[in-house]
Amino acid sequence: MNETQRILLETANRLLGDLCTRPVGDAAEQGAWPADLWRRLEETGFTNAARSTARGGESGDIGDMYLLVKAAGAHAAPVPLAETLLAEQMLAAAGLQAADGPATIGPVLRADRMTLARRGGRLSLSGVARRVPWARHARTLVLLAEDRGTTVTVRVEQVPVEAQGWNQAREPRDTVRFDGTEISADAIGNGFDFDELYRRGALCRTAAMAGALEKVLALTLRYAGERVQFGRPIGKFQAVQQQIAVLATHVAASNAAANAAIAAHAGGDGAFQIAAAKTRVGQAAGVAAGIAHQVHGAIGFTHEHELHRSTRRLWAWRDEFGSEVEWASWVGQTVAKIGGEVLWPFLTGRSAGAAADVPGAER
Amino acid sequence: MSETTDMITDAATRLFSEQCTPRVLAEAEQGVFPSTLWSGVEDNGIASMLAAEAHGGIAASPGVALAVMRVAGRHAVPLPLAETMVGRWLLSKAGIGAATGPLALVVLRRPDGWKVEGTGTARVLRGTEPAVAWGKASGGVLVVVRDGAGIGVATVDSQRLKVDSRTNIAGEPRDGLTADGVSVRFSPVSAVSLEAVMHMVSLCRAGLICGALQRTLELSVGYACDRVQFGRPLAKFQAIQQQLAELAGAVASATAIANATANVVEGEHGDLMIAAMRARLAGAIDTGTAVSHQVHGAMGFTREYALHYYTRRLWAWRDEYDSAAEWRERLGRAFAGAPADELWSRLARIGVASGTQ
Amino acid sequence: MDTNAAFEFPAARFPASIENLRVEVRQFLSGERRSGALSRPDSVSMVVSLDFTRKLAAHGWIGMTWSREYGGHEKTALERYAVTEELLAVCAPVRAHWVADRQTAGVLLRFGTKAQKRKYLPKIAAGEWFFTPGLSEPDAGSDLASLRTRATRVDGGWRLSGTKTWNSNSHVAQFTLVLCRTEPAGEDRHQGLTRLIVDLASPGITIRPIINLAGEHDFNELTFEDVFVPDENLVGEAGKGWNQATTELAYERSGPERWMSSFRLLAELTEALGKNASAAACQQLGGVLAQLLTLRQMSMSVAAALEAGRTPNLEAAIVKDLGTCFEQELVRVARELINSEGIDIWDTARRLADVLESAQLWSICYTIRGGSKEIMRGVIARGLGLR
Amino acid sequence: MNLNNFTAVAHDDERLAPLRAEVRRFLAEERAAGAFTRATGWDHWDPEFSRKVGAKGWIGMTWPRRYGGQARSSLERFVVTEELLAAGAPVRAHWMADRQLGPLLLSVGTEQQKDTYLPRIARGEIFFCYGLSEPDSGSDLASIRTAGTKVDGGWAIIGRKVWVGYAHRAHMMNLFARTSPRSDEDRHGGVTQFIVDLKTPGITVRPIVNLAGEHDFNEIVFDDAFVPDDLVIGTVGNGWKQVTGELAHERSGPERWLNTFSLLVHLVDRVAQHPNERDLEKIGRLVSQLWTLRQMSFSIATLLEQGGTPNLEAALIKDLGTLYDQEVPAVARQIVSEEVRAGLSEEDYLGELLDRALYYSPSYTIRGGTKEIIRGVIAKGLGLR
Repeated sequence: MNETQRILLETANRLLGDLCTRPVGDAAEQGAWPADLWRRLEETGFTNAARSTARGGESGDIGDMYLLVKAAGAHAAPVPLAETLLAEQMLAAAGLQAADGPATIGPVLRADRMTLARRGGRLSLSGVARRVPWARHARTLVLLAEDRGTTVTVRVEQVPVEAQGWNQAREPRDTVRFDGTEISADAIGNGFDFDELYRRGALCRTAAMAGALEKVLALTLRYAGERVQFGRPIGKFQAVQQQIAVLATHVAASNAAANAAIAAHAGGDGAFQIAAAKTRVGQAAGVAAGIAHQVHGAIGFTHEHELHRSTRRLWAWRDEFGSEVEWASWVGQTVAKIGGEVLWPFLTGRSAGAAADVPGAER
Repeated sequence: MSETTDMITDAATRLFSEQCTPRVLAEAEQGVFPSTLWSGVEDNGIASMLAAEAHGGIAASPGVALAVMRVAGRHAVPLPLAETMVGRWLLSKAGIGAATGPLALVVLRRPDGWKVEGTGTARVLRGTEPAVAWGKASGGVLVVVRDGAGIGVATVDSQRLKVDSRTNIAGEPRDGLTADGVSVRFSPVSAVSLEAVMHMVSLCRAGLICGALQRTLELSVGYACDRVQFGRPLAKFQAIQQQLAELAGAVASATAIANATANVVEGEHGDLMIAAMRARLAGAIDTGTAVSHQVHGAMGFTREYALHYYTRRLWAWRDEYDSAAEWRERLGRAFAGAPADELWSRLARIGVASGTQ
Repeated sequence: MDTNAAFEFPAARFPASIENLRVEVRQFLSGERRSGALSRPDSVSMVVSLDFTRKLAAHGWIGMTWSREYGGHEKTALERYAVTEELLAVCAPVRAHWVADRQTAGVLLRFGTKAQKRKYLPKIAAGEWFFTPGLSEPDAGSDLASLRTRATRVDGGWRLSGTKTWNSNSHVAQFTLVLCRTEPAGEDRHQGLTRLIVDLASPGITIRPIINLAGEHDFNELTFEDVFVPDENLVGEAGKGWNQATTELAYERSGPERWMSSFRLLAELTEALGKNASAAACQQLGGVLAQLLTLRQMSMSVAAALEAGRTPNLEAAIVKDLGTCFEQELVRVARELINSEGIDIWDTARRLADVLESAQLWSICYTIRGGSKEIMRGVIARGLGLR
Repeated sequence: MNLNNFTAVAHDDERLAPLRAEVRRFLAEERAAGAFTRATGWDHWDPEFSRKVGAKGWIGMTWPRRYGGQARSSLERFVVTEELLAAGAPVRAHWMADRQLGPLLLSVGTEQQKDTYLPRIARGEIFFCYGLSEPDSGSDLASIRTAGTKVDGGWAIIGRKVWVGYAHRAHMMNLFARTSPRSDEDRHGGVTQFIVDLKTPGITVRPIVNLAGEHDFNEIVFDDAFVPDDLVIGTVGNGWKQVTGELAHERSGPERWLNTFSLLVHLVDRVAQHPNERDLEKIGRLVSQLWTLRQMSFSIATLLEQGGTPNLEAALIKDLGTLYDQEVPAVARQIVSEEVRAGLSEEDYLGELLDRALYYSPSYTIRGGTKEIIRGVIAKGLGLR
């Protein structure tokens, strides 16, 4: 982290800490839009963090962007910050006009496909995208659609939410449906393919989970220091200490994996690192949430205590943009392709993931 | 426990605790067959206990066999006990008695491996079996093969086989045996399926496993109480206590499922209980070996201290007579796709023995 | 060292007649399912249904083992065990009478006065009166003896003040069986604790709902401000309430609820996997089933020991530890299988998704409530002679 | 407490890349020449190979040139170490002296000690073992009882050491002995470190065969063995404090997560030849963990290079790394069934590597600080103790 990033993180933590209060979180879970929180994020420019100077932003530094996503994860911010930043990445890649206000992206499930039909000069969009994050609150929806065998990026201003749903953290995950909706030609461009969107989505969730894991550890340490049983804070019991130590190892590993994936992505590739990081952090999420709840005891099982804001997000996010099962398979296929003997050079190479860089000649 | 069980388990306990000395165990790993110990096994009627009285046995119930095998497992008895017991049970079912001496057991179920060629009583054995427990050390290898609707058995003298001596991770003989057209005398066995043989040998092995697991617990608790670190016995450290509690739970669960399975192994859903038992035993072995070694520290990592006799056997046994994964798959396959509302009634009928206590 | 006895778990044998009882219960339950009385097919939470409770009572399935004198049905512990399994398998809405039937009645039968037994037990068995536990406090969870709720002697009874938490179903229960301090803690903190039956309609009681992680209202916090409790509501001897509480906890440790709470998840998962599930999926499913079948054998073995008049506390602690850890593992395996088998839970297997979510949320509290995992392992360690 | 010191390590810089390439070339040639195979393992004692590594300047490579070192950075050493370990090269002979004794002498040794030992260690000519554990002292190292009594011109040693790896092949021992009684105020005081020539009269070496049936441990009995004054390392009574400073190196190094790498290599090949979704996923999980561990380990090496003392981070890596090394054989077992094994060719080391990993796996979470001790260190770092 450089000095600018340190300041950025401090600002983000202060702002999010002030604004992501329990009432705001509760209201969001009941379906309210946290307008004040979003407005403040816009004012500080956080929602524009993915926008380059050429597109009216300030830096568009990829590292900054994921730092913010991680901070939002740590504070369980109930807003589509990651989705809005992803949407801008897609729009920029497709050369489409930037969006104002909260935005989201789709499709997010491998099975869902949107198609663009051309009849005469008219373009029309059809298809169903399920589990679209925050669709009901998004002013802009950036979609990938199939257009005569290629994938195009489509910018949609009216988001047709067919059904509202939720993830385990009660963040909106909605179904959007298009039945031949007319699309204007200047809302279409060539940008991401689905894998690229999916991978970047996975990186967003990885970063957010790393943030949430840090929060879970902090809460657990605080509780273990405060809660007294048998005349001592429970943190003094060896059985509790050993569990929290394990929790800490997973938090540390998640940070390392997320940091490395973000750095690799910022450096221009990172396909392998993102897959490995989503796998590793997904593994950590389950273990960490289990330990945190075990240490918190009954209080952690209440809605009143804030632990669940982070643990439920971990449970939800580990499944979004590919579970650790799915990404682990991808990693396995990748290394199986290169073979065992080249595994080490591959892992230590300039850009793990680019097989061309593997110095297999030195076998 | 009934009187017979008491008598035979007492005899086994006496025999094994006197004769299964560290020296005998160490020598067995060097390939020395413990003949004195074997005579004791014969003299006490252990090897024949499953056979009918007419064939020198006592037609012991599976529960009694389990109890005796637990004693054997607790002493890491370096003999083909499960194999011989099940072999003689089969020979007895075939209406033929068995000669004394240890038996190896090969249950033919796979396309590769040995083939029994021909029809009638005179048949020919051909092929290679890769890892036969005590293949060379046993006097005879009992081959069990599907035959028409039933099964048949044939005993082949191990002298007539080409032996590739090997051992498993516990240092027990697991020999590759090649039969180059060996003629054998074939006998049909009625009312026993090939699966039932696997079930019975699994149950006997389960006894060995439960006994060995119990011993890892005893050794670990004993060590934790004796070993002083930071001015206190290890046993007083909460981190150690919690791990030993987990070990105890694993041992208890293994014993519970084995006990229950012995009651129903010959019943309608015996196959599923055996599968559940084998799966659970493997889980208990994973926990049991990991925790006992962790508690023992470096001490457990030596050949001088006895723990390894048990943990290495446990590692080997969890995947012999079909791997734990195969047994898990069988159990899962029996239920996969069951309608949600029917699963309970289908599960609930498995493994419940009726009758009074 | 002799660890044999406690870890033996001899196989239980059930009288054949129990199968008939199971069939009877199943017939009743499928009727209820058809009529829609078994609500919430998408959740593993145990909910309150006064109507269902009354129907169970009419069948004689509450207070099954008590003597007829107190409204019971003089059935065996094994019969009660079988009925409990059947109810849990369908996640029946038994919350209302659960605590009274399982815990409170056991304490009253053993320590209560004749008058108390006559007054409360028939009403419990009839599915009319319910109890909420009255044990835990905000600052006394695993360390129950550190509780602060206190009762002082007054003319004709006691004045009770303090706060009790994690009280399930207090919003429908009429009573609680409070554990409180009546004498200052001396050398032995377990002395001076007393159990009182408290009528929740008494003046001075406030009930505050606690919303749980699953967003449901199951727990409540009860605050007592100078609540008068008449002498006749003292259970057993004043100052000797600790033993009663530990007995009560032992009753609740080894039952099938320790490994069947998420049975619905297993059932939905098994169905969703389908007959053509991959070999690897069958292996994982088989692993889970093997654990369940083993736990069931252990639980039945404990039930048989109870029937034979023994109190297998150590065995019960083992079952609770293994069972609750199993239920957490089940959730993990279910999630992995859904992902690796590519089951589309957002569409075709929607109910599985909901049950999974519910089981995920609930499973975390299984290793906490009724004695945490660490406390259970402490009990087992003591049984091994380590403490 | 900050668990985010694990900054990303993208790749080798221009200083490290050529070195790494050189090590790989060397290892490829050595393997081609039959010096070792994938099944050999870094825990194997091979003086000849150690001399070759010494000749390349890869023993004591961070030490000053005047003591036979190469004055290279600790990151360069990290690169060499991970390459050697990943290849399964037999480096055990020079391991202890290179990792522990050398740095210790550099920091507290006398000029004479440095002149005498460091160049010979760096050339791979003299090998050390470590005399720390005792029959009644495992995790609780301050409780050692082996005693050094002051005599004319030196010290008389009486006592017993156990779990001394390769004492039967090493020339010298770094011995920890109590030179003044243990006191409650200063539990870690009163222990002195010595250099002991194992040929000294009064020393008996008794083999201890390990679980795998191999002889690497020994029990050493000191029966009035004489050690001259000039072989005291550092300050008398300060032995324990002298050693604790190095723990971060020892706990975060690649030896904590590369024990099973050769097994993983063969496992990947096996799965590549017989691919199925589940096995690929299992491999993927392992590789993701390994990649994360290496990120952590490398970034801590960077911190160490900058002069930090990341003890908490190192403990985190040891705990995660050793658990990973235990998981590899556990997963391999699921993929390599008995049937698969029966069909393996003679040249395929998979079965042999699996057996070894399985045998050694209990030791990973015991040696170098048990899992419980390491988690205690972490808990302390988190402020719980």
